[in-house]
Amino acid sequence: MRTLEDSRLTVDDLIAWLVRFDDEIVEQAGFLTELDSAIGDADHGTNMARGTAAVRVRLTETPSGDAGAVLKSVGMALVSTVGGASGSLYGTLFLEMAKSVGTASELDTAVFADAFRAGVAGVVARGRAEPGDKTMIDALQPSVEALSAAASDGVPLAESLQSAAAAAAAGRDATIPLVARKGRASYLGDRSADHLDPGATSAAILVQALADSHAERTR
Amino acid sequence: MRTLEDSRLTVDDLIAWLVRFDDEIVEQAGFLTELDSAIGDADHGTNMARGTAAVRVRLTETPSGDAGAVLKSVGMALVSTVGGASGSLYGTLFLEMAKSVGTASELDTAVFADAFRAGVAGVVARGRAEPGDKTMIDALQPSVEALSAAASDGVPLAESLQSAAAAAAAGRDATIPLVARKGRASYLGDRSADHLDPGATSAAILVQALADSHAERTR
Amino acid sequence: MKKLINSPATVLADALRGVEAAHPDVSVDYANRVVSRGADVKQGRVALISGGGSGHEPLHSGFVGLGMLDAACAGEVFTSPTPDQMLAATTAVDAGAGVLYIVKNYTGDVLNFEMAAELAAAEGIEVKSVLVADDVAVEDSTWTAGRRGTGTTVLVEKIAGAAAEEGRDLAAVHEIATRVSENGRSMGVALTSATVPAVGKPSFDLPDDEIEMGVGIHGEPGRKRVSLRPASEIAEELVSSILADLDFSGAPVIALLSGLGGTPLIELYLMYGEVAALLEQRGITVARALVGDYITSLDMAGCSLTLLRADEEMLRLWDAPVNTAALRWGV
Amino acid sequence: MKKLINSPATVLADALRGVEAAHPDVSVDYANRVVSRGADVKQGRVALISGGGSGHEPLHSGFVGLGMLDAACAGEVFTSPTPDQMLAATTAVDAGAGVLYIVKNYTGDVLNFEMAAELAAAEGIEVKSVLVADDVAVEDSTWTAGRRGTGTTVLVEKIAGAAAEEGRDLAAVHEIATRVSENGRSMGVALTSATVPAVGKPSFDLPDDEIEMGVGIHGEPGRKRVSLRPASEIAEELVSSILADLDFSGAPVIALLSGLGGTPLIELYLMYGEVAALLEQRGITVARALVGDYITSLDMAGCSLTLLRADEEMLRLWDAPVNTAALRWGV
Ligand SMILES: Nc1ncnc2c1ncn2[C@@H]1O[C@H](COP(=O)(O)OP(=O)(O)O)[C@@H](O)[C@H]1O
Ligand SMILES: Nc1ncnc2c1ncn2[C@@H]1O[C@H](COP(=O)(O)OP(=O)(O)O)[C@@H](O)[C@H]1O
Ligand SMILES: [Mg+2]
Ligand SMILES: [Mg+2]
Ligand SMILES: [Mg+2]
Ligand SMILES: [Mg+2]
Repeated sequence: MRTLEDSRLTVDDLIAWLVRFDDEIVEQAGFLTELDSAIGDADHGTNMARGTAAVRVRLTETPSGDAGAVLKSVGMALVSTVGGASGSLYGTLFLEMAKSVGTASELDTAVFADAFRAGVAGVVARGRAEPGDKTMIDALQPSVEALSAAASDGVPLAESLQSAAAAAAAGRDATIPLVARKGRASYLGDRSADHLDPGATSAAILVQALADSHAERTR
Repeated sequence: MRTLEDSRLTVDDLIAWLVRFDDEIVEQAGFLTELDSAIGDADHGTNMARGTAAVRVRLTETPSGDAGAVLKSVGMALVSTVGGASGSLYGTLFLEMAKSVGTASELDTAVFADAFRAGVAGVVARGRAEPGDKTMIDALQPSVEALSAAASDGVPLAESLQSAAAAAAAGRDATIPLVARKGRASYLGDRSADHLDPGATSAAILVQALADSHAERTR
Repeated sequence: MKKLINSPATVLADALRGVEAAHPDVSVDYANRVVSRGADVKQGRVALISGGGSGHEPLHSGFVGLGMLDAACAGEVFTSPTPDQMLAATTAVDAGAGVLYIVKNYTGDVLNFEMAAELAAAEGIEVKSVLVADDVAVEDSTWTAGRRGTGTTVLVEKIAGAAAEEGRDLAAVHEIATRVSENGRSMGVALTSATVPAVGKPSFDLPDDEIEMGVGIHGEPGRKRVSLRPASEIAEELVSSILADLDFSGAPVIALLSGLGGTPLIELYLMYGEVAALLEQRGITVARALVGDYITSLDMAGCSLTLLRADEEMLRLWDAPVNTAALRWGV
Repeated sequence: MKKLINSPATVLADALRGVEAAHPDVSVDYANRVVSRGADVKQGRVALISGGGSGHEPLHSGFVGLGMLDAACAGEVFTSPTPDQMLAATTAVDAGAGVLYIVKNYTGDVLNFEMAAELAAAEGIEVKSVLVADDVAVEDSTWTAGRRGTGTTVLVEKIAGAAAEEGRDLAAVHEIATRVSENGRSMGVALTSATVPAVGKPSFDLPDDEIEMGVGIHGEPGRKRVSLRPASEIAEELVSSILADLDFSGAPVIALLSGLGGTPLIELYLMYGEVAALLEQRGITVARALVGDYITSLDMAGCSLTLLRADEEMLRLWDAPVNTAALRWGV
């Protein structure tokens, strides 16, 4: 067990994050699918659960390597198992993070923040969604900003991750009133308002899982 | 208006009978179809209503001719519009009655009883059902016997027709406990018991319509 | 009741307009509700006619065309057509070599085709009939109106149609039709009831967790009502019921897995996968297979399995060209 | 939920077994969920690949074969397949002349096919994509992910498939595919919701007296929810919405009236009769028509209408031989 002063994410931390992400997704799959029933095609929970299960298997059953290798393997697993819009987008998030971190074996707040930013930029580039389009970007982008700000303010890692998670959650909630302009929900027009976006919800779960798994491991 | 002593069915009486049959079928179509839902294919009321409507049109919109011609025209109309098992059977009933009465223009009790017997014999020959098979025969055969008995006992026509109708009704009710051995209901096996047979029910309506229309016209 | 119709009374007439519009090759006699091959009736060839209640589409009108039926008579929904319809079809397609009636064994169809045959005979047209009674779900056929005619009808129409197209005479076409009829067996399963338009509600109630094994194509009940179960177990019951009824060993089989109208193709393929595996386990070789909606029961969810113990001649006739709305190959 | 399945998790794998069993001509790569033409890939010919979420059968696997697709990638139910599936299909069918991806415009399909194209390019395979976005129910396409791809996909696959079969090069096949895509328009109507197996209940609630006009093939909502009405009025709305979007005058039209999976053929023919009458009233000539289940949405009741403003070349390619599970003629 490490102390609170720990300010780096190790490869094991990344693995713990994604195992926890899988736990949360398993638990929330029904809820995510319900959200997707309301404004999509009722598969987001099933899609994500299929993906995180595959990620877990890959991470826990094969030797891990450096941070870049781990993140790439996560991205590949997501791309090849989730399907749908979210599969390529979450896959891109991790593949771009992998490129950003390269062969590092530990990531400090700033390096991780940069990687996260690169990942989200990849999602934007692939999906062409802008903030306010009622997509996962609405949770991811504020989360990136919060994490970068924390990093440049020298905030400790644990706290930085908590503020990234809080920003993601706030971004997620802010999708409720929005009218979707990307993804299936956009076909609903005005009827897409007053609903949480499923992808923003899973994105908030992703960031929260990191904050929580890190907190647990450094408790 | 004729008196109760009237002991012959005229061509107009036959027409009045079938118009009244149509009235009754229209009213009972839902019920007949419901009976057919339980042990058949949910079309007996619709079938009969289509047929009696066609009969009514033919009888009321074209010149009538002798009794044989009227009964033949009824039979042809039923054969060509009812469809299903009941169409050919009711059609046969009237076509055989037509043959039996020939060119007569009035039928006394005995002649009508013979014609009715010939008609029902035709139904049996075509459908190969025996009494107890839970079909229209279970209403028609006792009705024939009652009418013949009344005729040979010299019972007045009105009363004879009422006893024929009563026998048909009793025969109809007696189908309830029976297990069907002919028609679609037979596929139900034991599950066909405890249900009225739709065809026996429409057959009882047919005979009752004759008794009632005759009673009304001679009141 | 939610249906794409104008009114229950006009369903059949309105649907026939669509058939004619979609298939310029066939011609529709609206007064008699007869769908027949247009111009291509060949002088001197035996003609094939079938018919029955509507609601089983593509049976029968979808099988009118080269190598299959010459005419189909459409009754009201689930109600057999009438003798005058059949007679009109008969006089329309008879080319002097006689006519084969392909009749599904339901009292209404049997009686009406019988009357039609009498009328045709009176007009000097030679008619023979083949009765299809292939539904193994009806066990006590001595105590019933006999087995119902279901999926084997499609196979009789195809194979006898090819025989007629070859120019065989009526006796020979009747012979092969009878042989197919006698060697075909079917059984169906319903997950839901059909809703007859004129009735407006389901013909029977089936609880959310029950299915009807051995259902007929009009929703007539079958052997038993059982709990909803995996497709593999349903397939096992269909296959073993059929195999218990006729020895299929040592002969090539033509298999037809038909939807009942409300079941999507993905489920039909899934069921066929189970059926194929079971047959393989039992050493039975499927020589030809059809999966899709071929004989349906309005909007009923479920499927029926038909297996034909075929011989070389049947396979050859099966493979012969056919050009109809619902079955087409070789042309 | 009542379905002929073993378990929601195995629907796709189990159904693929049935596809392979029923159609010995195609081969199934289970690991990659790719259905492809078996042996008959012709060296040097452009290959066509499509794919998408499952639950739309016969789209796409039912259109693999001579004159149409070389391979179909099956995603989970209503979920686009993944780039690795597409790449596997690409390397399997590429014959050196390049590959055309036929992509329905859904974010998931678009993004995954994009990634696949990048991967294929990295392996030195030339890929072009055609996007089908034909659903006129999506009005404000600037403010959405764009129009959805529906029935025109079937027509693109058929016509581009015939062009590839003729030996045209990738640019030419892409050109005609694009032309078909741009000249096709569709709109659908749902009477009931589909039920996704993994979800177990209908994706949306539709009261007994309401229908969804302009529904998507995954049950995405359409223009509006209206009261249940006669087929003639529904047809009028579908036809006029399509005609308002593109000028169809003076050109032959290919019409596709597809069921959504839970609607019986008799209703589809009835609807097509209404559509044909409306088009005739407006002086539009239907040159070719298809009525049946071609692009479905699991067990959803309803239908979709697709009209293609065709030209002589499209008609000629339409009539070219095709031999697939769901579309076959000329061979
Ligand atoms: N263009 C896009 N950019 C970013 N996120 C998107 C985009 N399109 C959709 N999404 C996200 O994907 C989520 C839906 O994912 P999922 O249901 O798994 O895929 P699909 O929509 O293909 O069924 C949406 O809630 C939204 O957050
Ligand atoms: N072989 C038969 N002989 C006499 N009556 C029969 C026979 N088969 C059926 N019926 C009668 O026909 C009735 C059903 O008629 P109907 O529903 O109109 O025809 P279908 O059974 O063809 O749908 C049954 O209730 C029964 O009384
Ligand atoms: Mg979704
Ligand atoms: Mg009935
Ligand atoms: Mg009937
Ligand atoms: Mg999806």
